[in-house]
Amino acid sequence: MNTLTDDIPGKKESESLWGKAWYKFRRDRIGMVSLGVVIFFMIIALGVWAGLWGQNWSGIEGPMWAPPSAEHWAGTNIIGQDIFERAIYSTKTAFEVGMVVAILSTILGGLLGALAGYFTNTWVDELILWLMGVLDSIPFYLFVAAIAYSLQGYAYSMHVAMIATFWTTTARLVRGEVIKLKNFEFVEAARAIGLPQRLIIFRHITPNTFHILLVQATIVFVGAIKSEVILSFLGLGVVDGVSWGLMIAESTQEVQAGHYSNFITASVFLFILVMAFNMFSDSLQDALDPKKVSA
Amino acid sequence: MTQPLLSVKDLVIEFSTQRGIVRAIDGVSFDIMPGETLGLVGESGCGKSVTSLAILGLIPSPPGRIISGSIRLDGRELVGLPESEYRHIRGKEISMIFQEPMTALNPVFTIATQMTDVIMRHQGMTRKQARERAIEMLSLVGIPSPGKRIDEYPHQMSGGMRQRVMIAMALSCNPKLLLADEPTTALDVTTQAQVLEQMVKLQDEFDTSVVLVTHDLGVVAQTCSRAVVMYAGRVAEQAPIHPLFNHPQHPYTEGLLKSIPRIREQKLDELPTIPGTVPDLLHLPSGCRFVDRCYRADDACHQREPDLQWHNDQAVACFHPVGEAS
Amino acid sequence: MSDLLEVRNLKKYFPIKGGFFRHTVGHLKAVDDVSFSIPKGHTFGLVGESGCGKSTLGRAILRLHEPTGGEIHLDGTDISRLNSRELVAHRREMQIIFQDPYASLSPRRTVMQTLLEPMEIHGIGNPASRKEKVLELLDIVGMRPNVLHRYPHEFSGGQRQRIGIARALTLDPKFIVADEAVSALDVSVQSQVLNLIARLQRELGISFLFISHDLAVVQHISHEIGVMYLGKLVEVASSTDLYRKPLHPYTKALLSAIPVPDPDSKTRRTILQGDVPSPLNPPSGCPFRTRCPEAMDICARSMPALKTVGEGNNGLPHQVACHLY
Amino acid sequence: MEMLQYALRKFITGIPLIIGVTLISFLLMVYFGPDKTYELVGKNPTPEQIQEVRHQLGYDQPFVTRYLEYLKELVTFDFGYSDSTGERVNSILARTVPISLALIIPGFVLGNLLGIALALIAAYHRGRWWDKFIMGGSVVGMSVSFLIVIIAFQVIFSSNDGLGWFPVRGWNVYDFWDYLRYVTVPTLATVFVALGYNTRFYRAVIVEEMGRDHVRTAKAFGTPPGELLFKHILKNAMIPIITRIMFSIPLVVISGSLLLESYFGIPGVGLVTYDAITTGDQPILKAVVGITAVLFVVVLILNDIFYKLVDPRVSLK
Amino acid sequence: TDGPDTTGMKIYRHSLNGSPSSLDPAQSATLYANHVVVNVYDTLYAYKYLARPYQIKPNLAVALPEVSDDGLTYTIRIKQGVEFIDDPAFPDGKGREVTAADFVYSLKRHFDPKTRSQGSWFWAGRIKGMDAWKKAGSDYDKDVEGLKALDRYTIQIILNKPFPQLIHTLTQGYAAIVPREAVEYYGREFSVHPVGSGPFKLQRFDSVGVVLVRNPNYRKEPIDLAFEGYDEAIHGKYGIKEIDGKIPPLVDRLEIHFIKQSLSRWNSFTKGDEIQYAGIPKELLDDVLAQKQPEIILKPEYAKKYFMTSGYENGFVHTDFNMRDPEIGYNDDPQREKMNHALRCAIRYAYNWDDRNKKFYNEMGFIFPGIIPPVVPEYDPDASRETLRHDPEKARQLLQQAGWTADKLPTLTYGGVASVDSRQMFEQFRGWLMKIGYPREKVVFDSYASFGDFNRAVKKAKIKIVGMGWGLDYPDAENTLQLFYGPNGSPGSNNANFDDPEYNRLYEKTSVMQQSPERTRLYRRMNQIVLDSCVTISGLSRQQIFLWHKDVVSFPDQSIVGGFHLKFVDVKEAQK
Ligand SMILES: Nc1ncnc2c1ncn2[C@@H]1O[C@H](COP(=O)(O)OP(=O)(O)OP(=O)(O)O)[C@@H](O)[C@H]1O
Ligand SMILES: Nc1ncnc2c1ncn2[C@@H]1O[C@H](COP(=O)(O)OP(=O)(O)OP(=O)(O)O)[C@@H](O)[C@H]1O
Ligand SMILES: [Mg+2]
Ligand SMILES: [Mg+2]
Ligand code: NI
Repeated sequence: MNTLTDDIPGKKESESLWGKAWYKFRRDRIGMVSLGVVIFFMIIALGVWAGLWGQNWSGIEGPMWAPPSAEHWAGTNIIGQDIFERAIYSTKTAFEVGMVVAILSTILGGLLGALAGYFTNTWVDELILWLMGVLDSIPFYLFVAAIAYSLQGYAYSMHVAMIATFWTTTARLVRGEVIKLKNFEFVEAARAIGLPQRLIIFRHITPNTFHILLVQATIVFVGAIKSEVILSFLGLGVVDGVSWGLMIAESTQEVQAGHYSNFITASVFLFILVMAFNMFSDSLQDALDPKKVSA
Repeated sequence: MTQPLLSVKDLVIEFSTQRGIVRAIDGVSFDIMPGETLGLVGESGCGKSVTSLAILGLIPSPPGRIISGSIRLDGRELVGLPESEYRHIRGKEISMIFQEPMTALNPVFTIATQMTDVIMRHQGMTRKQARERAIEMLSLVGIPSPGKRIDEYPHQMSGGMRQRVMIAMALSCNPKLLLADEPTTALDVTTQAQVLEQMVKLQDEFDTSVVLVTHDLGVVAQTCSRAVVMYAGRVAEQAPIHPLFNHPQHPYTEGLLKSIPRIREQKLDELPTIPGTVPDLLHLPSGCRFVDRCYRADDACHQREPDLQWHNDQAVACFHPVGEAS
Repeated sequence: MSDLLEVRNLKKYFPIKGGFFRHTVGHLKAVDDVSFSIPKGHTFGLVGESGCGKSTLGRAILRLHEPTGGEIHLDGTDISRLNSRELVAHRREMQIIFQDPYASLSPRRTVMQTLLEPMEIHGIGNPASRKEKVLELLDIVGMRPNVLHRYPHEFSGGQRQRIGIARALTLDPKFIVADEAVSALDVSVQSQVLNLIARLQRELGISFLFISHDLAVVQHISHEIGVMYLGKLVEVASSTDLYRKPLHPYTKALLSAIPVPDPDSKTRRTILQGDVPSPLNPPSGCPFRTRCPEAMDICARSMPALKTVGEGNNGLPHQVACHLY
Repeated sequence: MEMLQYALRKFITGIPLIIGVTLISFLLMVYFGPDKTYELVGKNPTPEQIQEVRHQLGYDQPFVTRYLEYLKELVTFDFGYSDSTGERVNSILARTVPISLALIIPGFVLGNLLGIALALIAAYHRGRWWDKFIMGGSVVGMSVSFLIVIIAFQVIFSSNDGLGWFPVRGWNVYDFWDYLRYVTVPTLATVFVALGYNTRFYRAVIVEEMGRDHVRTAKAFGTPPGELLFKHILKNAMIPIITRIMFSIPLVVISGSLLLESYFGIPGVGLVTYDAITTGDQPILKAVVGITAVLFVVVLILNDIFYKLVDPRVSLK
Repeated sequence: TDGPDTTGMKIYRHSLNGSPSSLDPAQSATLYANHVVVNVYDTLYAYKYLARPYQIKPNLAVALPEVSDDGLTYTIRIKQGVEFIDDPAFPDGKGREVTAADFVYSLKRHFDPKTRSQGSWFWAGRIKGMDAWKKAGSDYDKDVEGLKALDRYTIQIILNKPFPQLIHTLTQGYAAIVPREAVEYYGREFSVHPVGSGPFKLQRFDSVGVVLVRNPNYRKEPIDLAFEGYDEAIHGKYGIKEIDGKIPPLVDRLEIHFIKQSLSRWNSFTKGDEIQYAGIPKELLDDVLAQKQPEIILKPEYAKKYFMTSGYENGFVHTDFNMRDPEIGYNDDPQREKMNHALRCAIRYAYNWDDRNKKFYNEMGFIFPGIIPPVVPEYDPDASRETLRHDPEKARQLLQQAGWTADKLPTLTYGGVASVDSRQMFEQFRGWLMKIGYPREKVVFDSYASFGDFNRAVKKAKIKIVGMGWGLDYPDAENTLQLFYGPNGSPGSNNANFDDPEYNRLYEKTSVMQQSPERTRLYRRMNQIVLDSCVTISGLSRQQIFLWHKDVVSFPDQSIVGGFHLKFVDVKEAQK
């Protein structure tokens, strides 16, 4: 009497949504190339971190403003430091800033966004919305400056400030998505079996916002790197070490005097990474778009 | 013999998706006579909407593409017609009503704006004349105090009313052909009955041909004169309404008819079913598309796809039609 | 025959916020004073137009919505008075199957995780026995074990609906609410699922509250049917009685509006005029009077109570709320 | 009337936001901000003198007193005198805000208008060559740092090494012609950078809108492409567009553009604000933060009212 | 265009690389503020336009002060008939006459806490009765014994002990004469509404510049070039001669643009008439100059268009060790204190003055040992240059001898305001230290986003190594020697917190002495004490180059006081 079948159509490719997304992503040529570039930069950063290269960014090696040569690929800066070496080391700084800010602000945004979305119309939501509104309306520079002062000399003050301001966008997106999701029947089903709210939120709802978080993290990553450039220019940025922002800040006076090396090297590094990351982020978004995944 | 108003011949439509090329319509042919109501039935995903969109030249492209076949309206070929010319056919000669009354109307314009725009465009009237015409149409579809309601926004109306507005709008330019893509699926039974009745009445009045797309055989039985049963992108059976319901020839039609829950004097212990599910268009079985679910299938069915065979005015795509010894 | 579920004067009002300080200015009476009971092993069908409060009623019984008033007795316990901890324990006894096969399964959890979760939460059995139970359930709903590690999106609507049913069964409930469980399915699949539900009920003796807007479906599966209109039950009768001898004008209209898949059918159709009134400001007296072809003066003045007007062939009373009777 | 009542209620509910913003900012300023004292003491101060300056600045008052004082200032709209120049804060703002607005508005307007125009073109040709070209361009625009653009544009357009068409810096504006001369290069830089983000955002909005059912309906009734795009799609897309534009207004009005002002030597409010931040000029900061917060709440209200104007479904309740 | 109604006006457009925040004389701590203050207010004395070394001349005063024999009582007479500009602050809107009481009031203001004076340290503890007056509540109606107007035009100052530099302090912006009416009328906004009796009056002031216009009622005193120190050999080529006998101010409108970015400033300067005066950005020096040493010569294409002068600044840059920090300065443990001394000296040997000069001062700075810069008469050209020697080998040796190893070395915090330059200077410094084996992680840049915060850290003695610059207020080495006087320790001006008994004693002794060979000898002895203690790495006086358009008649100077030359600036053509 049981005439039911369970032929699953089209199950060849992969089992999970992530698998599908990866499958889709792999076919996106621009996405793959940009991912390649990002990975290349990441390897550079890891190498610096592991001490393989880019170590001699602070030593005074050459003369002032030496032109590019076999010894100094991108020449030297005013105090005789090797520009290429500094640009390489800055890759690490950029990833450090980007990673720390992206990961932490995504976690914070995801968490608070989920709570706000799940508890809409309660004080929890009101409170979180209030906090977001407040943080969004404080001028960014005041915030960064204040935190930079409050954590004087602490190497991560810039990071803290960026996290504190960047998480709100993520949280708003996640909140919207969670509001949508919590009206789905599977949430009600979870309640019907007596699942505690904590598990409903974190086991059933938040996993469905991971695609947003992932894409948002890449966007924040780029935002962090770009903000670092401006903050460093204003003297609120990286405390120790060197970054592209600092290099550009150093070079702003030199450019019109015809010393382009510092400016170009840092700008090109920055531009390529940011561009690759933007394109990667776009492709990732396409690949993870649930509308498109289920097609 | 009269000329068909619309004639669809060997239509093939493909969609390119991430997973591969989907042939959503694979050699569909049917004719519509003037004044006739043709039902287009079949389960979800069998290609009903795509077919009707193709007639209006609205297949989203990309990803969709008409690969081959022809669609003729009054003898005029529509496939490959440039947009600028197609525009003058849409709304004027062929109109369409969509399934979702909630979203098919533009939420930010009043009913008046949306209707008069259409009428002015196709009938060359002034806005004032167009407005009068629109009010007249609204009262025809049974909207109370149309002069007032015409200035409302869609969200201020109920689903049934919106659907009636759609019908009024669709008929306002006296089209020759009305495509109705599941016009009542989203409505309650009582509202559905109201809307359908209204539609039939107006169709008589305007002498319009109608293609009624639906998955509800009950609706077809009560409104259509002829029906096309589709299965997975192909026509399974095509017949006037009486033979179709009384003597279905395709096993799929037969199964479909049987498995519809209906109010019965004597309750059945178990409803008859068609086993299995509709195949994925990307992974069709070889041979007949219905072969996996067919109780009459044999080797031949696994090897070849049956073509549509005409017997009088009834056509079926099956090697072993019901009624033949299997 | 004893009643497994007894609902008395159940009410569910949603507050309407408004005014300067967004305080409650009124109530939307989604379920207004509804009473009925379901014997063990029976199916109670609930029909009515969209928005009339069917789902709200189902959910209020399971306390997925907190009821505004009334009592719900399930197997002797008053569900409406349980505190949240006791409620969790009682959730084992009542479950729900949802309408939307796409939205009702957690998209990022495998079938296995979905089916194991209820037992884990309630601490039933050990991992091995749970697994066994899951396999058994899959067999009951007619799926093969190789689906266990797949995700919902890899299944068709009918298959998902079966997984949903299996989930509802994991805790061996006595009572299940099936909220439009087959409405979203294609006809050919709909009957498969309906057969499955009917079989489960026969074999496991579970009581069902079967919600649908499709009278034909309800008639097929239910022992007894309630017709709802604007938050109120307007007619309750055994399924055969209701079809043979509908009393309430609304039920009549509903029945005649069903499109019959038979071109020769000659039923006279009662086409209702007008639209369902908004539950935000329901008409005075009988809520149906605005569309009722047989409305009388009294209908505007008083709301008719649900009263028994006779007994059907299988011993179930026929109740109707109409001034005509 | 309904509008007015709504606005009033919204404003009242906005008060916690204003309190939050001012409280947190003020906390940051007072406890974590720079200490103005040490800018004001001379080269060879004594501890007593330092104490005197702190007293003059009110730093020795308890926090609560100072915060209440701040709220009073906000309500009376009188923020006292700058701790640096001694000028009235109100007259500083009255002097600098118009300049910042004059500086920013052309770029802001052009950036948004061009963004929408390009987005329409890209969305209309979705998936085709034009779309790819515009979107490629916008990724490039998004990837270049504003700082780099400013430096490059100044060298290219203004300096004698480049084209030398415009003044290098300054804001000597007495007539419209002056204004054009001074505003062009900053505007070009702003537009260049904003265009990337705007185009992308607006395209996404428009594409989403194009996929809606009612657009298909309009097409099915023979609506010509222009009308479809500009009437049906654009009006529906207005909500996210308005939101984006509205919410950038408070920051533009009050924060100006620090980078532009400092690079082009323009005496706008951005520079004043930034200097106030880094030197801890609290009266100015209090004014800027307070006004920003109030503006935010106003924008919130205006935004809802615009919604209402654009979309009849939105009710103000 | 320069706004409405400038046709026919003579306009001079000056530029500065920074901006003043306040125009209140009591707060005119910066060069930038002085540029405006001395041009809108009068001071009793001023420096002569052209005479170098600087010479003081009477300005509002009639003559140099009469000083009593004990050096304690000064009597100064001022000119009659000088009037403040018309201003609503005065009862009838008409400017009234400047009197001796105005000077008394102006100086008393410094001792009123409400004034937030930054210059009171010049006179603190020196004027008889002033401290008591302040303690009693700074009531202007009460008299101060040491500061009185004897009559309408006579001022008397009585000192507690001799203060030979007093007359210099009276040339400063701090000592400018303000009317009490204006101070009271404008209150806090007095700082942006200057009301003075100087050659110009203020028209506009914001963060990017000031506009001053001629004060039509300025006293008519024709220029006597010979008196101002004109020397044909030096000044002849600039065409200054033609202003002889003219009555200042010579221009109708004086604009001072504040431009921090040096390249921006340069582009503006070379563009045309946007600004008519600028320095040369260090990045462009090689492009603009044909020769740097020994004489600075412009390339012909620039020489054609611009005039140039140059000179050493009245001040110097140095790097101090914070002696209050036990890890590098004084320590209770004498052994450790010795080690710290060695460490400081080693760092001084690691310091490469030539490199610094080359990279940050265009190889044009003047390097000298100690704290007496070349612009003061006490400078010793024959002093030993050992302490300026860059010798990493010696440094390493010193460290080794004192028992320092890489892991024992303390972490050095090098403080600075976050700016590209200070950061690069730090990196250069760290580079040198790394060369003597100092681990990179142990040399840390302590950056502060504002001068105020940096200053706070310095005044609280929190930073180990501080890079500093000192601009002389007046050309007397006393002004730099006080930087190492023990009682001036933080929060005072002695940032190194140097506290040496002998030095302190000598300072106290010399501070009351008039200039003499004996005083010079003692000054040099004090210099030696500082050098021997290795408390500072010092010093370098920066070369300054000034460029101006050839249609401007000027001899710029911004070393001392700042801007006092502007009233003598003339332009050849009026605005068309
Ligand atoms: N935009 C599209 N992109 C890709 N595939 C599409 C698209 N539109 C339709 N299809 C394919 O065409 C097939 C037929 O779709 P169609 O919408 O015509 O079904 P239908 O019969 O109208 O079903 P329903 O009853 O659900 O409306 C579907 O299986 C789908 O895979
Ligand atoms: N959470 C809620 N808040 C406020 N009103 C609600 C809520 N849920 C339902 N309602 C209202 O209660 C009424 C009954 O809704 P319910 O979902 O029970 O109807 P239904 O009969 O199940 O309709 P359908 O057939 O469309 O599922 C509706 O008018 C609905 O708008
Ligand atoms: Mg369809
Ligand atoms: Mg429901
Ligand atoms: Ni027949």
